[in-house]
Amino acid sequence: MTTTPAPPATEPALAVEGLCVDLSTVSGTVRAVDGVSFSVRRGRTLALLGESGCGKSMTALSVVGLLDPAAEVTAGAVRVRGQDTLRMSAAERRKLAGPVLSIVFQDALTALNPVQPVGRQIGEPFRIHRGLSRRQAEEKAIELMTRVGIPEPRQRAKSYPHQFSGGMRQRLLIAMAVALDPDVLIADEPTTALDVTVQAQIMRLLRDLQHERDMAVVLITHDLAVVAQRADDVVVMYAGTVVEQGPVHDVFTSPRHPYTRGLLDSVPEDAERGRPLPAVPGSPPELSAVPPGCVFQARCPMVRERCVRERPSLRGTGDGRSAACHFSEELDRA
Amino acid sequence: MKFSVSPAPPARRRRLRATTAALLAGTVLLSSGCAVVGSAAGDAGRADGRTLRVVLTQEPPTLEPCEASLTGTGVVVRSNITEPLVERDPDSGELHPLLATGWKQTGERTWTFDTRTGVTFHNGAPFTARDAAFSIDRAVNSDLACNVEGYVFGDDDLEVKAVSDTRLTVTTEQPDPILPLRLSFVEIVPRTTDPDAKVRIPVGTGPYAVGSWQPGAAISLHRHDDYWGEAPDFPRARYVWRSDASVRAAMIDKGEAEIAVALDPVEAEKDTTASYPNNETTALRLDGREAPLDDIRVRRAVDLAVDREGIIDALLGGLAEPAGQLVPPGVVGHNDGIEPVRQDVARARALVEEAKADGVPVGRQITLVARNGMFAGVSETAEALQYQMQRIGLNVKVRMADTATQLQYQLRPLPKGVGPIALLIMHGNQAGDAAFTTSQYLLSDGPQSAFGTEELDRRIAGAGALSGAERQKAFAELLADQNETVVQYTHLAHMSGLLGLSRSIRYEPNSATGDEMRLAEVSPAKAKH
Amino acid sequence: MTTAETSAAPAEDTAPARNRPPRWWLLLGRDRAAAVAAVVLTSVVLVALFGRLFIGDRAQRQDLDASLRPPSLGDGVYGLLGTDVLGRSVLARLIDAAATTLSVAVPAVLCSLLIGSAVGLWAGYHGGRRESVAMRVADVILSFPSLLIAVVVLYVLSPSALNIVLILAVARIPVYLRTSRAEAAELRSRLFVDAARTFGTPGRHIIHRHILPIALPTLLTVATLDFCFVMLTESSLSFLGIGIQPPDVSWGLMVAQGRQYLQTAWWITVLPGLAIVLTTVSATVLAAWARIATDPAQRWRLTLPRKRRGASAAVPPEMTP
Amino acid sequence: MVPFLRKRILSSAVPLVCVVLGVFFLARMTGNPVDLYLPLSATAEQRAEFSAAQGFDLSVPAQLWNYLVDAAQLDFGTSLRTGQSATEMVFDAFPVTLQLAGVTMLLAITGAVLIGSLAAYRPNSAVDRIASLLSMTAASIPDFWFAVMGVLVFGVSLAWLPTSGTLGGPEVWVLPVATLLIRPFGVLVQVVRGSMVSALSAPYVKIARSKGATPRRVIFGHALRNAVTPVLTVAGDLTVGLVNGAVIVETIFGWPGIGKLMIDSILQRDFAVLQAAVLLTAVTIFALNILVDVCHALTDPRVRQAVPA
Repeated sequence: MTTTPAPPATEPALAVEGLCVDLSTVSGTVRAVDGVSFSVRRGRTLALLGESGCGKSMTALSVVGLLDPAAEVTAGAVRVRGQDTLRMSAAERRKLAGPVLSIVFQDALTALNPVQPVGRQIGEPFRIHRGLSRRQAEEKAIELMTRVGIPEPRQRAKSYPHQFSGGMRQRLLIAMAVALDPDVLIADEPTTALDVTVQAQIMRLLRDLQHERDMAVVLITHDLAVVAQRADDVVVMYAGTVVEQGPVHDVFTSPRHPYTRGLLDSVPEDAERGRPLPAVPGSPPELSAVPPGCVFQARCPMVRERCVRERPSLRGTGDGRSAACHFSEELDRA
Repeated sequence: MKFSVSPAPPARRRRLRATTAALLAGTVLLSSGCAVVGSAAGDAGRADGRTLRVVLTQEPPTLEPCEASLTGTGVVVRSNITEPLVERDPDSGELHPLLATGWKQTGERTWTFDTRTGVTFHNGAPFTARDAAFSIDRAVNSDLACNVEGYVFGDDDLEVKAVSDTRLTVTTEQPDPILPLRLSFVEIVPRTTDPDAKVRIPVGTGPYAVGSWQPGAAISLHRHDDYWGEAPDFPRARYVWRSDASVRAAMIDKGEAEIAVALDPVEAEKDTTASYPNNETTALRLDGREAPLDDIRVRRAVDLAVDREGIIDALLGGLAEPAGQLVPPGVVGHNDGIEPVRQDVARARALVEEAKADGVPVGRQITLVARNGMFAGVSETAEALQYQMQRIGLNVKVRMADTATQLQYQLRPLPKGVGPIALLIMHGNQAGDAAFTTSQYLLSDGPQSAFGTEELDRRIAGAGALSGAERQKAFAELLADQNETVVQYTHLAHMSGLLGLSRSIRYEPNSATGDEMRLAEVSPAKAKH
Repeated sequence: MTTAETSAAPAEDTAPARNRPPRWWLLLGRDRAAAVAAVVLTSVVLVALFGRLFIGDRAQRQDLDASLRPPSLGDGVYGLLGTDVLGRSVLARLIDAAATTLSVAVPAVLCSLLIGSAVGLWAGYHGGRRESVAMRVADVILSFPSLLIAVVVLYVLSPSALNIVLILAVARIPVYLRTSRAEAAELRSRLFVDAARTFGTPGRHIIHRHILPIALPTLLTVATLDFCFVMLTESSLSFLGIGIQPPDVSWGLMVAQGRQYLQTAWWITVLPGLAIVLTTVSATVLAAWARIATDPAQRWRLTLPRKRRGASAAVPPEMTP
Repeated sequence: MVPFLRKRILSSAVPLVCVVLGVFFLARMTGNPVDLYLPLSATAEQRAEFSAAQGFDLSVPAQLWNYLVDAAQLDFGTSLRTGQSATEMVFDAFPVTLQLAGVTMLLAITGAVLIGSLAAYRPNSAVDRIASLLSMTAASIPDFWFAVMGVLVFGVSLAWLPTSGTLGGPEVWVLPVATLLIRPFGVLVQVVRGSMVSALSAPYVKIARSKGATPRRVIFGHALRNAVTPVLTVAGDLTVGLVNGAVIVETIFGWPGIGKLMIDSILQRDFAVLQAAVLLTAVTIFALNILVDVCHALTDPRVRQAVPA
């Protein structure tokens, strides 16, 4: 059903270039996402890391075209299979939704239609894109449910979302998202609402499915541990901009942005999972009041006069890494 | 009627009018030519020129002839479906033979009636004196609790005997000089009618027979081919009912009906309406037992405060006449010398001030009770009265009541503990004689009177014993006296009814039209050629 | 562990100004219809409160000679909208009626809102027998046609404004009772209510602090619709002759009394009808606006630039077929 | 579903008895009808006779006992006004109102779902604004005023429709149904719009779109069924409220329905008919409420599951 062939493994499955998203508020229009770029290849996992409101979810929603009407993409490109989805017609985009791009949300209860049996919802992609009959789609759904570990899938296919536990619902949502073997799976905080043991199970399931289906995964999270364990590359976002990106191991061992550094420093060695910590003193700026210079200046321990005057651009720093700080070398040396 | 949901109360009776004055030319114009054919269809059937369509205010509760003294029933049944032995001319008040050809008093308590021959019922059976005897017996002496029994006969039974096929005798317990008048209310039905239960659809001798009754929708009549008298012009008639006056008027405008009863005065200027004095008189009955109305100056002030002409012109479409007494012209006892009181606010105010100075609590709240649907414009009239009374320094509140509630205020025993009441009443003199009015409304303990004086009671008793010109003079004087010394009533107006009549027909309404609408008197209008 | 959250509560990415809700007048300014509605409603309330101070007895002053004068500029301020059949100034009566109408509608709605939602929340929160008893009572009230009860009671107890308020309030209680019971029943099983219960918070505190705020927007929307219902029912009662009694006057009474003059004097009945329509439409518009403005998940609708409102909306551009 | 129905029906029994008792006592509070049914000039003896014949001379509890004994044998008495059996009168009038209300609600719901969805699809668009304004206006027009206007404009001036009445083709239905329709329709459009707007912004709609579902599939396959619950509740309440509208419509257009019958029997103190009519209406309203609950259960699995509890 797809119009273009899957890209070779060396080509990125998803490339976001200079994405800008404006948000209308009562007090005026603000830029919620400002020039975000990243790319991810099949089989690889990219983590979008940042605090709430940093624009990571909005980036993800722009990629799959599910932004609220209050938000609008004003610049940039989202390339899959060599095409820019932002310049496609609605019908063309619908053809990509499912077989190429797919998304898993955080709150599985509201993300599943409460009045439809889950089997039908999971089978729906097959009916939309493959033109299967309702019965055939249901069979496919049962296969998927088996795969994601739902016990007694044939009976459970007729149940409704409220009859499942939180973890099971998340599995159902994942089953639906991977139904058509998408090139790219975007997972928007997929485990936030779950308790710790279930979180681990879901992350394992995601990893297994990724390997099995050779998908590119974009993992949106604020959990450093998840990033460290699961991701290959990381993009750290702050106030709508990318402040640092690169391979997870490199970035975490030697951060080149004071914000990343602050995040990492705040993690005690024997940190207990799930305990919220004040990572960096202060809070991010209101989007309507982002300063002209460096976005992080207000909280930066090494802020200087230049930071107030001039916004640092995201510069390559070698080894496939980049950072948006005038003084990243100082951090590297430290 | 304006407040259309409250239907005309069943308690409103057909009136025995012995009026002498012919207010209207009662000539029925005979028709020729074809009727104007309207285009619109409606509930009342298509305008085909052969069906007379009449729109009433409410569905008749029943067509049982012994209930024909109910307005809702009588307007359909009387003289159309069934007929009595004797009928009253609504204009002259004289009795005319109908199913009886003659009658005379043959004993102190006995009357003898000769019945007409050659009359057949709708079911084909011939009418005989036995049928008449049966009908009177059934209406008056049975356990049916017929309305007509309570209405004209009281508690006494009649002894009825058919002497032969054409003659019957009626014997009363007490001598009764007006028995023929009473019997004009008894509609004649065949002997085969159920004597133990009321019927809904009667068989009679009238010019029309009931074809069908679709409950809630329509009653259809068709011409009785073997009718003994002159055949009516319209072969069929059809009754429907709408409680909203504006809808009834609209049906005439649209051509969905030929006759509509009880239109609003707003419609009076149209040439498709005809007004007729309906012998009703409206007045405000002041309860003189309660302060401040117990002071005659206050009552007189109320009388002076009312702007009768203004109310009639603005609210009643100019269709009524200002009244100064409870009986309209034509009734025995009507006083031609009484002028309706003219509004004089200054004098009224002065009277109230005077009473106030003497310690009368003029600030006490007076409740003005009126009944929804009593006549078109009643609530505005009540508002006008309230305002006019308030303007002279009284404290008045209006209460619009439904029929049952208003009757509690109107009939003895009067309600207690409700404060001073000014009750808006509408009175139709039924006997054509002021004695009926005075005994009900003016006696200190009259069933519909709030108070009176011993002097007036004595004069009423005295007048009732007189006859002829003396009687007229005595009643006329005592009516004037009530206005001078008692002032229980603030008279408003002698009222009129308003009928909607399609241009395609000719009909002259008379004072009985509201109770007995004779379809045989309706004829198609002459078509213009 | 390890979280980049600075605040414990997860906030929405789409709500930038999450620390404080935007000023309400800014939101009002963003919705032109709501702004107009607010102006209309404010003027109606002002007229109802203070109008009588200016008109004196003008609303009652009759002049049978000036009956049914059409609206004109020549008869001074009070002749502007014509006169009714008793020659009273329609303008003065509209002003006078505003106060009566609101003094019937507002207490009636408030009474039923307060009683209905209090009982409903209590029943829904506690459940069990209390819930079934409350619901059966609601069933009984609902199964009496309210207009007929009004007719019976008003004829028996005399039709005063107070009785009308009482009847309308009682007749509408079940609506709030059911709505709030449903909300409370759903919320009582939620986590935060459970938590509060575990800490030994008394039931009425939980209802007041946790359940009421969530149920309130729905209840207020119902109340606005009811405001309209109450005015119309009062008008129907006047049609049946048992509404507000003269010399008091309400818009409903004016419409009912004027309807027979529809063909000859339209202004008597059309103008008060217009007043009813304007007031209720304004109330509904404002309620819809308030509902959006107080709901953080919906507030963005008001923040759309006007040019894009018509084009896009709940469903983004690619959703349009 | 069966135990659910049984439970609902059983739980309606007590309120029904309350309704019967309530209307009995309320009716008695309005006074003895004797004045209405006898001529003003009737004698005291005749009044006493009438009261005795109708049982009004008994104490109220005794009257109630007689009524209940008769009612248990399905005898609801005889009309004072027409002499017919009250049951017969009520069953004659009931179908008229039922048909009127049925047609009205059918049209109101269909129209409201179509227009409300259309408006909700693009909130704040011109279509939405116009639909909302018109529906709000419709919901705030006094029904009797609309009826009288309709008669004058469409019945008389334009002569497109009959002014009133029940006999004739479909055209006689237009004005009564339109009058009865305006308020439920206006309210329902707003309710449908509101619940469709929130359904369309729910996360499961986003997920459906992320699966590549077409707008039609999103609206009719996902959103509409979720939006239907509040619509059903309000539609149920509005249907109950139609009895009020029926009083006005039947009065103006001369339809012999239960609304007019009830108001007439109140004004005429025709207790037997009033009691029978209110009882039948109450039973219908209870049945309607149960029907709404069943519809809830059919459309929402969460309700269905909660039922046995």
